[in-house]
Amino acid sequence: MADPIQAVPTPGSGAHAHGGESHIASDPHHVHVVPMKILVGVFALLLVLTVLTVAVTMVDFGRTANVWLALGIAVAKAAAVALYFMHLRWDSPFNGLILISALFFVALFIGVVVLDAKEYYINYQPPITQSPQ
Amino acid sequence: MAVYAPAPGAATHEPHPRGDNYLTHSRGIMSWLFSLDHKRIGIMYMMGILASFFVGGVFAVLLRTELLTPGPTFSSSREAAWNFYNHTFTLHGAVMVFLFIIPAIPAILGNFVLPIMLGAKDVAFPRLNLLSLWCWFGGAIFFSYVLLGGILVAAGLDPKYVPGGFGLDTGWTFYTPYSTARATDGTIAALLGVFVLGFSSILTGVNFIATIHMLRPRGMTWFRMPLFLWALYGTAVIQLLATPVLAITGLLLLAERLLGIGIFDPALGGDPILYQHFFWFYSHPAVYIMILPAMGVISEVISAHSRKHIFGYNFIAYSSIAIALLSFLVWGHHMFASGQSPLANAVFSLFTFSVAIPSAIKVFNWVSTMYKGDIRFTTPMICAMSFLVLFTFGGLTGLFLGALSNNIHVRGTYFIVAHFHYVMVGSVLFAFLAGMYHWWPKMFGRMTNIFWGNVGAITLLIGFNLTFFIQFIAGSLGMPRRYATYPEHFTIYHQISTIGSYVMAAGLILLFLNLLHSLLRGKAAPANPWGANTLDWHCASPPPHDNFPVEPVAGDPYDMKAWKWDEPTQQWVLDEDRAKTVAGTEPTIHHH
Amino acid sequence: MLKLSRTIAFSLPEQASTVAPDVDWLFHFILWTTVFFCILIFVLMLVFAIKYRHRPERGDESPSPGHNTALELTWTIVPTIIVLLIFFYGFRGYLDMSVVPPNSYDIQVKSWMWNWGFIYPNGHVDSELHIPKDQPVRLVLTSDDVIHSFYVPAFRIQKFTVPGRYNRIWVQATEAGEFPIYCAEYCGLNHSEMEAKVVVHETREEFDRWLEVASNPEMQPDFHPVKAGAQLAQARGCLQCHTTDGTASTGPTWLNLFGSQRTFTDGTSAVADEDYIRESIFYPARRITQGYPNTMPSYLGVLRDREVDWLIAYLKDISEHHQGDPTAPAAAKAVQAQPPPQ
Amino acid sequence: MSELVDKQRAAVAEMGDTFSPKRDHHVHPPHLAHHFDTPEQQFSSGKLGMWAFLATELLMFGGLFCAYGVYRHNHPEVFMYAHHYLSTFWGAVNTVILISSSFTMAWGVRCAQLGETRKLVILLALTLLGGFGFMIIKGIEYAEKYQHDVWIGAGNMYHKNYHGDHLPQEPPANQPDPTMDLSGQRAEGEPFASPAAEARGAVGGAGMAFEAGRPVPHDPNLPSPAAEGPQRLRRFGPEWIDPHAGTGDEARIRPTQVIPAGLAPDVVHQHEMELAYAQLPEFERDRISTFFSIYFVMTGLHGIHVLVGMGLIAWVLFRAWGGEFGPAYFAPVDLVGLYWHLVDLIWIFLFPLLYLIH
Repeated sequence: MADPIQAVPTPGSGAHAHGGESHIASDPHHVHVVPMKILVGVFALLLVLTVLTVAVTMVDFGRTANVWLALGIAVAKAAAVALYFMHLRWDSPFNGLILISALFFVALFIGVVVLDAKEYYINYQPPITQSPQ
Repeated sequence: MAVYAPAPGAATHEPHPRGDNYLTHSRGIMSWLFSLDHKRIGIMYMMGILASFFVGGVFAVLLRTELLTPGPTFSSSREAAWNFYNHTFTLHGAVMVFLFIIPAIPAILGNFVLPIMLGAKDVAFPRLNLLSLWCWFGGAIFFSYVLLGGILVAAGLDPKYVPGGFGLDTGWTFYTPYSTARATDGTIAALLGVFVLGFSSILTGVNFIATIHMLRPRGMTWFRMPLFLWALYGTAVIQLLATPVLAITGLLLLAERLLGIGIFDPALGGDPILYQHFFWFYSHPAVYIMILPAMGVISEVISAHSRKHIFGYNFIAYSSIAIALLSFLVWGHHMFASGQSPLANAVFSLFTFSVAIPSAIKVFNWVSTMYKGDIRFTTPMICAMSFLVLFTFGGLTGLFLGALSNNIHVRGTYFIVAHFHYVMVGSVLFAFLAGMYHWWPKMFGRMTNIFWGNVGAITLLIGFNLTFFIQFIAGSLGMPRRYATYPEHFTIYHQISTIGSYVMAAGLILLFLNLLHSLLRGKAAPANPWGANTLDWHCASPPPHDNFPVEPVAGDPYDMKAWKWDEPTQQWVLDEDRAKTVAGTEPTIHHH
Repeated sequence: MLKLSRTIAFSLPEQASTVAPDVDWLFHFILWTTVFFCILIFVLMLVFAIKYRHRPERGDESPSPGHNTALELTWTIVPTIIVLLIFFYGFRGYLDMSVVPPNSYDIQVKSWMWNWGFIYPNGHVDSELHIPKDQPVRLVLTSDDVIHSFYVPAFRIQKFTVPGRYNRIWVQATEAGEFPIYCAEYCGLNHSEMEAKVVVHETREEFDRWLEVASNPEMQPDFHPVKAGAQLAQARGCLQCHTTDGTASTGPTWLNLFGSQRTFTDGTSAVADEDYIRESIFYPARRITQGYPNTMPSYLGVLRDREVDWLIAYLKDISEHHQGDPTAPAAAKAVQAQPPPQ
Repeated sequence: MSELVDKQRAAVAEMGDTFSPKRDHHVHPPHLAHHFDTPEQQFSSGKLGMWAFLATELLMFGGLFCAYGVYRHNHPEVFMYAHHYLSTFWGAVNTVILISSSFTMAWGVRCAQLGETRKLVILLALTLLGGFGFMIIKGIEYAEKYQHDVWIGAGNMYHKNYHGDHLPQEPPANQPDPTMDLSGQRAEGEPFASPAAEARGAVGGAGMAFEAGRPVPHDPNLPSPAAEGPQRLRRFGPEWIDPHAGTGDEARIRPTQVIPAGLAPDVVHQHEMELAYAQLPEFERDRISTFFSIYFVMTGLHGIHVLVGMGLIAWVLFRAWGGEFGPAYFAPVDLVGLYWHLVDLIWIFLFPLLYLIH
């Protein structure tokens, strides 16, 4: 839950403080412009990580290790995109909360189902087919 | 996309004289179909949803009649009779769940009431709102197609003339592999319908969350929000997080059926239990999409018609959110007998019980709200009290099903049928009716006839218990559900149940005729017929096109004393001074 | 009398398994909890409704509490304790159901639309579940087509039969007698007729005797190869694909099949004699009758030679191309007449 | 305060309908809907709404990742084997393309905020171009797979109900025409009908009908596959064809061709493939088609999102061309940007999970 006060818009003051067109043209303080430096930096980082993720598959760290490594890199890339390209870093924290909770529920879903996945084929037997001889 | 920043030039109807209301301020069918007014959208939802409720009800009566005797009732051949029954109970379930119960309260009452209660001019994204209405109708069209095809084929039309399939005999749960390998092709159309309806639900959720966050006027802090809004907020959260999984489940099921992708169909190496996980991850929270708004309505109605401040506001508010979140941790309790690991079963059983607690909190608080009240036996109040009875019983019988060892015995029997009808139908339906009768004057500016309303409600209550209480007994004796025929010694239960269903139908007809009557003959309603203090009662009935000419200032929503009964005018009038003192100050209700 | 008592009492089916008493105890515990709270809520509600109903003469100055933390905590904590208790007993009971005792007797349960098949350790397939009393029996469940649910109310046990996997439950009967088996998961057209019965034998010896006789029809007093063949066709599911009334199904009908001229997918043809029947039971894929799919499984190593002989005898009996021996028909027709095992 | 109220009264008095332009011009800045009070409020509402919607997108793909997780968890060897059919090269190229377009999008938002319309238009165009590039490469990948019968569901040569429908008329040289051992079942046709087709016949049918695709007797006491002797051990290579083809049900589900040439330029040698295939347990081989089903469903759904995103970008591009955006109003650019980044974000996970299995 976002902090009530923060979440309550104050429309009166809104229209009050800078009513009409005038303020619109002037700098909109609710906007954060991402510096070019950061954009380029993030872009470079993403490219590097892409190369890295391909590279690590060439090396064998053991099956599970490789999976987690690949996922780790993917998470890092995703975080970079979300924080900087998607402005989350400067955005209202509640939007971040939405993303986090969405990921939490995805994790919950996958977690529980995969936790139980072993049950499914633990006693699997191939369908027996005829032997034409 | 345009909805984020509605551009000018979207005017859909003529300018109009002042002083009229949302019903009259513009004319013509187009002014409705393309209206961005949340109130009109709510009304259009009402028409569609009530229509599908009627269809679902007809199916209910038909299938109960089929069960009047163990043998075939409607047709001479057993096969035809069983087929008829299977299609009927499936369509009854699918129509009622997807087209009626899930959207009923959020889409009708939520759309109409939420912005007014909040003190806003509209929902955050009016166009998205309209889109979700269209999505609903889109989904409804798919179902109508399935329905029509089924009827035509039953009437002897050659199935090959019904492209995309006819009828639906999978049960509303679409369990694989039956739905992928065996059932009629109506499954395909139905799944598309479910998919589209899912979008309607998601868009509504997005809208409500954004509205409640961004459009609260001065003074409307989180803890001055009426509890109905808290409930809708919780509902929206579930709609957002659960419905997409239903969408993807539907897509995978379609792909499985049309292409044979081998994810759910064991014949191709798929896993039917995985499907059940997918399905229930949505469909259990969906149960709370149904019941949460109902609880919200009850909070409003009981407090308003007892003329009494709601008891334990914070606990009710928090319990709504708690239920919304916990509802995601319990889906596995639909699969206790499916071969899920005992560990998972134990965990799911535990969480299932945890949901019982916030529900119990709510019930106790509602009852305490009546304490020292000034109770009016209006139709909404009668419905709300019926809700208390049915929800208490429905909820408590959930304990049998939550308990693992008992669940194994009663799952898949009439016990579970009775249980979820008490919760999903008994409770939600009565809450829905309570809400309809509570806000009807606001919607149409007409009062309803209290006497006939109460008669209808009580008839419905009796009929309901007649129909479903007996099913608990049949179920605990081991009468499996979805049976077109049954062992002789269960006949008596089924007959009582069937008679009950007729009584229910009578009660419902009475209730809706009464609403119709009020439209035509009902006496004009004042702005605040109940003397309630939530903002929706501060604007005229019916509300003007943009709700509040002057932005309202929110006070304590349950401060009934703010309204005094004025003998000469026979109306509730706002006690200005008191309203002022409360407004703008922090609500006193939550520090204790 | 029993019927009457059932129709009026909120009761449970007869207890016929070791787990049933626990389940029922918990059931009644929850039942009385429910009754208590329902009455509590209803009474409070009605009392308030009547006591505080609107009366014009009474002004609305009555002080009305909006909150009471002590109360809130009470009705948060008390229900918590109760549900935790219920969870505990429910879980304990469930463990008893799912942990199979080591010395249990294995029977495999097969389900298909809309029949049950029970496969005993000696390979005998029967349409009824027979188990000895006071002996833990492990049931290994699977399905051939869609999901079904094996449900025996008297035993308080239920489990899905899922295609592509095996589910397990166990039961130890405490009562001799016959109890109904239902399918409790919707499985299509005749779901409601997918019933079978479980027969609990008083002693292990009695059960073994039954199994021996059942798996060796010769030992039955009124044994006749034609009748045995008919029963076999029933129990082994032959009649799922082969009709005996002349209508075509997944496989060719058996009526008048024996001795008839068969044409195969490879263009060749032959008369359906004993050799052909035998071959198509053991090596179905070798010669496929035209117009029929190559889906019949091989019964090599499944059917014993004399069982095949009985089937052939049965086929002869229902074929006009072969003048069967006069003693047979009555017996066979009798078997044919009876509906599939319920 | 009262002056504010008067202002609002005036506004209301002017109000025609919800979005009547003349109303907007009187009391509101352009693009400000009547039910919002300030552009800030409207803008943050839009963002909140968009994020809520993105959350639903995540949950939707979550379902697919769940299916992926379960099958990879249960059949690791299959995933190991089958992912060789995917071209790491193309996957990597697509990743770079998508990241770049994400970058240009973010840059575009910046330009919109600063009112640099011309740059904005160019950057949006570049982003759109990236989208096209991505889809074209996906198209190439799909086309190659389709030609070689590595297709979704029953169109996959490892699929039980495989018909060989998608085979090119002229089978590539050095590969025998797989239809040779399919002819047998082609003549019969019926038993290998898709589940849907089967269903029509089978509603109310008997149990055995279910195994039309693959017969299973009611009795499990048959000799196990291992015990059945050598004819079940199959080599995997172009030059060898099963003598029993057409007799059993398996000839039709066994591919007789190697990895389609050019599908996986960087990795696979036929030798490895043979080993990999031979190492697969008999029944696991039937799961290979599942991998491709998951691959096509995931990338397909993602592709649809890319197309939608491209549509939106085109729309924004059009409006940007008209010079609608500037510091005061750039919500559409920002929100479409969010959506586009999400599409990128999902691909960031798809790439390693599908192409880079080790």
